[in-house]
Order: sequence, then structure tokens, then C-alpha cells
Amino acid sequence: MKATVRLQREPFDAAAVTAELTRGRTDVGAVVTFAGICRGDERGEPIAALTLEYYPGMAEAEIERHVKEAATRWPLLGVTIVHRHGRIVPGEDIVLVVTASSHREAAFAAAEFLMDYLKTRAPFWKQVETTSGKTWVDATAADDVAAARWTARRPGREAAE
Amino acid sequence: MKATVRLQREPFDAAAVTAELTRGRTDVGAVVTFAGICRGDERGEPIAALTLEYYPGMAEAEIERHVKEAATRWPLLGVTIVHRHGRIVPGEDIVLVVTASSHREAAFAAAEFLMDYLKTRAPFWKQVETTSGKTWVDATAADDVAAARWTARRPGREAAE
Amino acid sequence: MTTRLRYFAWVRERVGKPEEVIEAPAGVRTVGELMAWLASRGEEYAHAFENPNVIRAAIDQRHVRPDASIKEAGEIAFFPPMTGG
Amino acid sequence: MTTRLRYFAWVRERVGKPEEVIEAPAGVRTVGELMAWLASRGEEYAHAFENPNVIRAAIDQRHVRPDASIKEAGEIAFFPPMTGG
Repeated sequence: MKATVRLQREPFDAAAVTAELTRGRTDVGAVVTFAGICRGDERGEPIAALTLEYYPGMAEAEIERHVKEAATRWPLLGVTIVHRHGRIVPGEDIVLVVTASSHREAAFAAAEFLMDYLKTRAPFWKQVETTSGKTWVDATAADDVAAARWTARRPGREAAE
Repeated sequence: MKATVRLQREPFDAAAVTAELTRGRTDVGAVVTFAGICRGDERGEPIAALTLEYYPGMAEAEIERHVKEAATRWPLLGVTIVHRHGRIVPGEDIVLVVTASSHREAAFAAAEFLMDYLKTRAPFWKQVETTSGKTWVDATAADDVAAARWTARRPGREAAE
Repeated sequence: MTTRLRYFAWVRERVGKPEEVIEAPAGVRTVGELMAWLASRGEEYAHAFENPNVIRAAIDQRHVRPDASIKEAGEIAFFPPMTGG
Repeated sequence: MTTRLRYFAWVRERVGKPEEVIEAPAGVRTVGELMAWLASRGEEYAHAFENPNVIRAAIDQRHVRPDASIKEAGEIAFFPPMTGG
């Protein structure tokens, strides 16, 4: 399986990243792309920008571990993850997850699994910039519930793993 | 909600189609794109091409009804579906489903729902071209099971609906 | 009563035409009965409708079941299970 | 034993520095005990670690629970729940 993980400050071209994964091959039948985009509001309040802090080294390692985990769960042909850090303004992409498989079920499931894990386990922290200042975004219980779907299927896994 | 359904013989530019849905707006936080691609093999045998026949009029109506249904189930900001017909060679896109929402859960669920329905309810028929001739692709039980997930949640719906 | 029939995919290939206008006997009231009557119209129809359980139908471009009435039908289509997407 | 500590997001802001090297007393054996000891080191630490239940930790860049031993740790990080993606 072709796996690519990129953490970068710069904006990226989602179409070009997706094309990289399928170019010149005819075994891929399904590609699922998730783009997480900076909205102009956060919980109702207009925002000027997001700033993403991350833990260099750990972030790459965590994401790569989860890509490998996805590849053991589903028959994937390729995965690409790009996650930005630094300042991001509304309308810009924050994260891109692309999964390729022969069939759609695997591509969909792996993309959801990876997004749920990025939201709850990858060491990134979002700060929103509004007219009233900068505040850290709270983690949501909904994201924890979404991530728990995947561990519930593998009883015995260490909770902090 | 912005809904676009296009049935066409010509190849399409998935990136341009996806960009149309989000350009100039800052309420979209999540975009899920599914691309169904013509593989170079069908159940193990190499193929030269697929030919898709469809029922003009009914295909558009069926897809539009399911897009509306998706919009009643999830808080969507936009949906675009492009489905090709005619002759398609390995490596080319067959179908594209793009869903946009404020949050990822709705975008993922709607894209999966629409793909399951396209596979089992939209009046399209695939024929594969191999060195030994042309044969119609059989419907798979797995696709019916996938589509049944969505009706199981709404008891009382007419089975043929 | 005349009705327009349309055939797709291998149903079309077996019947040998994409569409036709027919006049069904008065006793033919449902989609299932129409398939049985069509199967009696000749070898190509018998082949197309030899296993009616696998054939799907639409009346005026909406999916229907075999027990659907054809009374108000303007256009009835027969085709194999769909394989799009 | 000296250990390198790293802080992220509001833990970093409250402590007032992104990292430091500390020497924890011999009785401090787990991540939870280390947080309690850090909280006693001054006002900024007390503020950062006032609610240890919401603080996550990693040892050598792997998530760990509060009962994890810090004995072999080269680098210990403290941060709020993650909000990436």
C-alpha cells in the first residue's frame, strides 16, 4: 500500500494530491476524499482565522501508526493524509484524507476511521481568532464518541493506545 | 441546499466539480468526495472497457429524488452527482458524488447513502468488454445489503420505493 | 388499452428491440401478469422473461413491484437489477 | 533523574514556556504524580495543572495514561485534549 503523510504550513492542492494516488494505475475502483475546511464561524461566532499548533515528531508518528492500522483493517491500495499547521483563514483547507481501494466500502470506512482518529488522537490543537481575542477550541464529546466506534470493535485494546 | 445532478457521456474533471460546490463560501466545514473508477479487471478477468446503458429520464429523476431524501436526513449544504454513460476505459472515472456540510458526519453519511442507492436503485447497467466478448455485470448481493442499511432505519417504507 | 414498453440491458437484447407499443388482453392487470403474457409471445420473449423473479419493472419511470397495477400506466419498462455507480 | 518536559496549547501558555528540563523527586513515579508535583511548583504551574483530569500526556511521543511509569521516560509532554482534523 502506498502511504503518504505530510504535515505542512502551506496550503495544498487537494485535486493534485488525490490525482497522485491513482495516476497510472487501474486497480483502484474507489477513491474517497475528505477535506476539512476552515469555516467562517466557530459555534456561532464569526472567526478571523484558526491557528493550529502541533507536536512535531509525535504528530507524524501518530498519523503514520493510524494509517498502518487502517491498512490492517481494510484492503487499501493507497492512503494520503495532508494536515496543515499554523494560521489558516476561512475557506482554506485544514486537512485532507484520501483513501483508495478496489471497492467503496473499504475506502469509505478507512477515511472515516482516519478522520475520527485525527480529531481525537493526533496531537494538534486549534485556536480561534475572533474580534474578542484568541481562544483554544474545546474537544467535543461527539468526536470522542465517533472515535470510540472503532475501538469498540477490538475489545482488549489499551484505552490510552 | 445546492443540488446538481449531471448524466453525461464525456469524462469530467472531479477537482473542478468539487471546487464548484465550495467556491466563495465559508459555511462548509467538510467535503466528502467519492470517485468510482473503471478498474482494469472485473472479478479477476482483465477488461478492455465498460459500457454503461441507462434509462434517460428515469435515471435523472431517481437520482434527484435520492439527493432530496439525503437532504431531509442530514444537514447538507450541497450535493453534486455526476454519472457517466456510454463506453468507459480502465482508469477513467464512472461516477462522482460530492457532499458538503458544516460537519463531517453528515457529509460522510450522505455520500455513502447516495452511493449505495446509485449502485442498487438508479437505472444504469454495466456491460464489460473482454477479449472473450461482452457480458452484462450481475448485481451483487453485497450492494443490496449495503443499501438495506438505510431503509432498515425507516420501517414502513414500501419495499419497491 | 395500448401501452408503451421499454426494455433495457439484456432484456432489450433478448427481446431484440428497445421499445414497442402493445395492446395487452383485458385479463392482464399487473406487472407480473404482463410479464407472463409477454413470455407467451414468442421465443425471444420467452427467453427474456424466462425468470421473471430477476426482472425489475418501472411504471412511468418509478420502480414498482410485480403486483403493481398497470391500469394507469403510460410507459412500462423491464430491465435486470441495476448495476450503476 | 532529569527529564525533558514539553507543553502544548494552553498548558504551554499557562506554564509560560514550551519546554524545560526538570529533576523530579524520587517519590514521583507516575505521570499523575508528576502532574501533582508540578502543580506545587508555583502559581503558573498550579494554574496549568489545576484540573489534571483534562490534561493528556505522552511519554516519548506516545499517548499514556496517568498511571504510566515515568521511569524510562526521555521526554514527557502535557497538553489539552486534541482538536485536530
